[in-house]
Amino acid sequence: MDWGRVKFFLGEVVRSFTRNKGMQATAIGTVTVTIVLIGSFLIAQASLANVGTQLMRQIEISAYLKDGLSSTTTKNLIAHVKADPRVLSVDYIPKKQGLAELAARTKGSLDLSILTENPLPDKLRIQVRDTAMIPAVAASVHALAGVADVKYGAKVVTRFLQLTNVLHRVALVILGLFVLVAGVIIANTIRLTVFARRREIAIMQLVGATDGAIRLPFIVEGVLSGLLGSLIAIVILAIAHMLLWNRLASALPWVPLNGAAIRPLVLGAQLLGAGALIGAIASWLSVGRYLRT
Amino acid sequence: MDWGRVKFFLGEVVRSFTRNKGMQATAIGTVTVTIVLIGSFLIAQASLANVGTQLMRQIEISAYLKDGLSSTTTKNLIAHVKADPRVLSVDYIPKKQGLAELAARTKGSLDLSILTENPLPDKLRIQVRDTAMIPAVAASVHALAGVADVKYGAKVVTRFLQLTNVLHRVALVILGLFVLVAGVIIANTIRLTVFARRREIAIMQLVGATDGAIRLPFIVEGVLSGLLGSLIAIVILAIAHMLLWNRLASALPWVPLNGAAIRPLVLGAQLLGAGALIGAIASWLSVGRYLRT
Amino acid sequence: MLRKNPFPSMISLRNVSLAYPNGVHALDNVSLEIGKGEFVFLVGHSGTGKTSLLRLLYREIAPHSGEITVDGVRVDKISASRVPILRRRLGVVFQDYKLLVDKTVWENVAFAMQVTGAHTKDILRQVPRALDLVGLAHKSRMYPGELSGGEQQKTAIARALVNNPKLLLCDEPTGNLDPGATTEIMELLGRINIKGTTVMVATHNQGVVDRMRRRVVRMENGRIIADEERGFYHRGLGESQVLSG
Amino acid sequence: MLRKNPFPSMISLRNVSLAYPNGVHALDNVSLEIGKGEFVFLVGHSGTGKTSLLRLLYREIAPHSGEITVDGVRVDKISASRVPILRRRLGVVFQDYKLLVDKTVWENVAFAMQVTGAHTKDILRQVPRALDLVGLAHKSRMYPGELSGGEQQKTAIARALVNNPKLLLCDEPTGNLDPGATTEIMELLGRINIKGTTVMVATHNQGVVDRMRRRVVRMENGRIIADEERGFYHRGLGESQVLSG
Ligand SMILES: Nc1ncnc2c1ncn2[C@@H]1O[C@H](COP(=O)(O)OP(=O)(O)OP(=O)(O)O)[C@@H](O)[C@H]1O
Ligand SMILES: Nc1ncnc2c1ncn2[C@@H]1O[C@H](COP(=O)(O)OP(=O)(O)OP(=O)(O)O)[C@@H](O)[C@H]1O
Ligand SMILES: [Mg+2]
Ligand SMILES: [Mg+2]
Repeated sequence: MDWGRVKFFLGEVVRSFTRNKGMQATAIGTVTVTIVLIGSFLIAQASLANVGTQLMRQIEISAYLKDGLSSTTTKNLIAHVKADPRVLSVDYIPKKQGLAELAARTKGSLDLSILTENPLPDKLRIQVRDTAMIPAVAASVHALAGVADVKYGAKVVTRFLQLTNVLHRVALVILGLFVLVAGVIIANTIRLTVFARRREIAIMQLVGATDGAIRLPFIVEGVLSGLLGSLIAIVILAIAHMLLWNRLASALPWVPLNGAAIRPLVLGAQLLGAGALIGAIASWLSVGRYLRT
Repeated sequence: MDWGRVKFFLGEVVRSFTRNKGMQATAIGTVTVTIVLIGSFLIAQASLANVGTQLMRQIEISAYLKDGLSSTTTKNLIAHVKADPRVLSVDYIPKKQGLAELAARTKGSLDLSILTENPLPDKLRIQVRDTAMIPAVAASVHALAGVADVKYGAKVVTRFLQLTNVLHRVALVILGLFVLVAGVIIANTIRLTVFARRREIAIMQLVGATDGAIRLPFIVEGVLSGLLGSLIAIVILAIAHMLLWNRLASALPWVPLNGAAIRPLVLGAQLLGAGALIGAIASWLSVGRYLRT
Repeated sequence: MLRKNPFPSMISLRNVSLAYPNGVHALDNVSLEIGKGEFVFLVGHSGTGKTSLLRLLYREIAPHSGEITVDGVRVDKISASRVPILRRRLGVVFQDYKLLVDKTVWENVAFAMQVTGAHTKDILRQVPRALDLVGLAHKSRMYPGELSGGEQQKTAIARALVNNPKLLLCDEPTGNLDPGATTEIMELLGRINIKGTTVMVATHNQGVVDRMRRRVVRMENGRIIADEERGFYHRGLGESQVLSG
Repeated sequence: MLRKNPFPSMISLRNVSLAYPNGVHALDNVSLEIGKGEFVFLVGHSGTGKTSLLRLLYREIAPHSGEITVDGVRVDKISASRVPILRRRLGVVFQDYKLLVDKTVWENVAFAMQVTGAHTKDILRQVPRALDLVGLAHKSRMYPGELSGGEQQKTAIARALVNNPKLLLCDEPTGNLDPGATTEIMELLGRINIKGTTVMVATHNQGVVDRMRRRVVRMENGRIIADEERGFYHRGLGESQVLSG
């Protein structure tokens, strides 16, 4: 191991970092911006992933039972519904309890005291594991003997399913766009950096440097820019997270933001890796263009 | 007017456009990407602006009247509520009609045939112009003599207001971020373009060119890049709009996307202007750096 | 002791010193008078300050101390906005040519006229003439990267001549020319000088200096150590040696 | 008729023609034999093809037709990956120096050794020696932009020498040097040649050629028109003129 050679090599890298500060700042800034965008996106996705599902937990299926079922039949029915793997919970609400609930809910708008008889049927309140399964579960429950009718917020469920479907696709498109934009911009930046040094590259070749030897400092430089850029981005994201998360959580108290879904170390490592990779690939490709003379 | 001089000047611009194709492509591509982002954002904002409000039109205030009001009192009450400028419409729903509606709505789950007496009070159904006013209108209606109780989807309204509030801010932050990113990236790109030609600039100065004369072709070039970039962006946006709009509209039939809010000519002109301005400013600043020797 | 000069002054340096940012003292208390219409050779070892002196005259750099007047303009005090005006009145052949790589030979030469706001018909007349004078008319459509070293040098000379400047500064203008071309260029400079242009040539070409027998200003270590009428490249052979400054 | 050569071949061109992309025919059916250990001047007018010929030898460009062998390597057929290996065995002084602007003088010279994978202790010994030989040891920490034209040229020469190449190609190596420095550099080349290095110098410096009396290859319009032992700069004065090719 010839330490002089290592020193020379490191010197190369340090030199171009320090002699071309403006260009380095440009490349690093671009990586920073890119990683901030991608990072925000990933954080938003992770913390919002369950919001829809959790908001929709409230939606449940009401199965109205036929009048006068024996308690055994009712029990069997409940057990049968519970056995369905898609079902999360089943509550049996006898007509008496239903009336009490209704009275509480409609207090002021509906005078239930005038009732001489209970107008409600017995009912099963069914919660499903996944909102998407509501229609199917409702249909199979409806088919059971002893069930008179099944109701659920059909409109709300359909809309929710449509919305999550569309949002999912939009999110994918946006992420794809970001990665594309990031790729294009960083490649361009580094290409210009190399372009500005094409004369140097040509001279190195004329003096007998191999393509690999010319490439290596550029790539190390690209990786360093990438790492530095993503490091800055991570700091920015952390600060923004600190400042905004609580304000967001208190502005939207009913949105079950999932803070725990964000694993800072994993995310940080991913973003650093992404930055380094972007830098390396961009350098590799950019230098390549000017090596063929 | 010395046409030779004009020709010379245009020659300058055309030359750097054609001799530095790679760099031009870079600058143009960056503008394109930026304008596509900004354009998508503006389109989304314009077409989604009223979605919330329209969805929330469905929310209405129910004012339950005291029992046994004279028809004159009721009329006066209705007229009084209608006179409120915040109120869009008022429907009087006598208890009989209310029961019929309830029976229709709860068919299967509630056996209303057993009723011997109508349990419902008379009711006013009030629509408000702006969702944000629901709580205030509800309060003032409640204060009126003859009104027993007032109800509205308080939870839904609060959440909606919180959500639009937050979304509005998030949208502003994102737009700000986009513009910032665009500015940084384009300035960087053009700075590198100029950096790669700093030797040329120095030579021009040594031969007696004024700063203005050196700047002009760069700025015209920047404007051209900006225009070309936004033109490409506009084409991309138009194609994307054509391909996606109907699919989106049919995927979310209940979302009242406001296609008419997008005025293609105005938006196009705005985006072209933005591109040209970005190009001009970025060139101006970038060249300036290398004029001070 | 200032050299007596029969001509009105074109260039005047008084006690000029120059230090570069890296600490090198390039010029040390230099005084020099050059009259309108003179022809002066500037000689001296490599790194002695010839180029630095010329760079002061077209204000690429400013002196550390001292006064510099070029054609009546106090170049050391000139404002940044007036520098281009000064430079347009001068013709300069740079030691490293300084050609614009993305302009053709023709365009490089024309550029020096265009920046002065010259009329197109003048440009169309003058540029071919200048290229003809240096013998490069047949390469006018080529780019500097497609020229030989000597052809690039000739382009640089043509550019310096094209505006018919009152003062022509040439920094080693024949370093890449063959003896024949060198003689031609020097004769050309002589003819231009006879028509009234002040010419200053920094050169290492002993043959040229010894043959032409013009005024020779000799530098060493940033100082002028000799100033001879009808001098030779080597010291002390010329007439009427007068140390200036 | 091929020139009889007492040395084994170092450079051999056979019927080499070269046309640049812009259509200029730079070399026209050139044949030339240069033996190991020879010292050869290459002379001829500006734009005659001297630089083009040298560029073929270190494979900056490839010939249109013909065969080129340098030190046993068929340069015209060499694969791209072997080009660096060829260039490391050569020392080249480029007409326009080709210095790396963001490396100091020391680093520019060291770079030529580093690319060969030289050991640090060799670099630390050789670089100062090479800078000393050209008289630039005191400027080793400066950047090319801070050097005079002549100092840049000396840096380029030091870089070409530092690897003790078997073949040294010098393209107008003294165009910006004063006569004293020129003589020193030429004597240096002579000493290097005596130690066994083949030296080829393209130059316009008549004084040097006429004083040294070495083999002179004269070109005109892309052809070799004369090849003389112990020749002069101007034609027909040398001994044993033999047209090659
Ligand atoms: N830009 C610069 N920055 C720092 N030092 C410089 C710069 N330019 C020149 N020098 C130094 O100033 C001194 C004078 O340089 P100058 O170029 O004037 O010499 P010169 O007489 O023109 O030499 P040559 O004959 O080699 O062209 C030299 O020692 C050189 O190293
Ligand atoms: N890269 C190039 N592209 C096109 N033409 C070129 C190129 N380089 C040189 N030429 C042309 O080829 C011819 C020979 O050029 P070359 O540089 O070999 O001349 P030279 O003998 O070295 O001249 P000088 O003494 O001026 O350096 C010239 O006419 C020149 O214009
Ligand atoms: Mg000089
Ligand atoms: Mg040449």
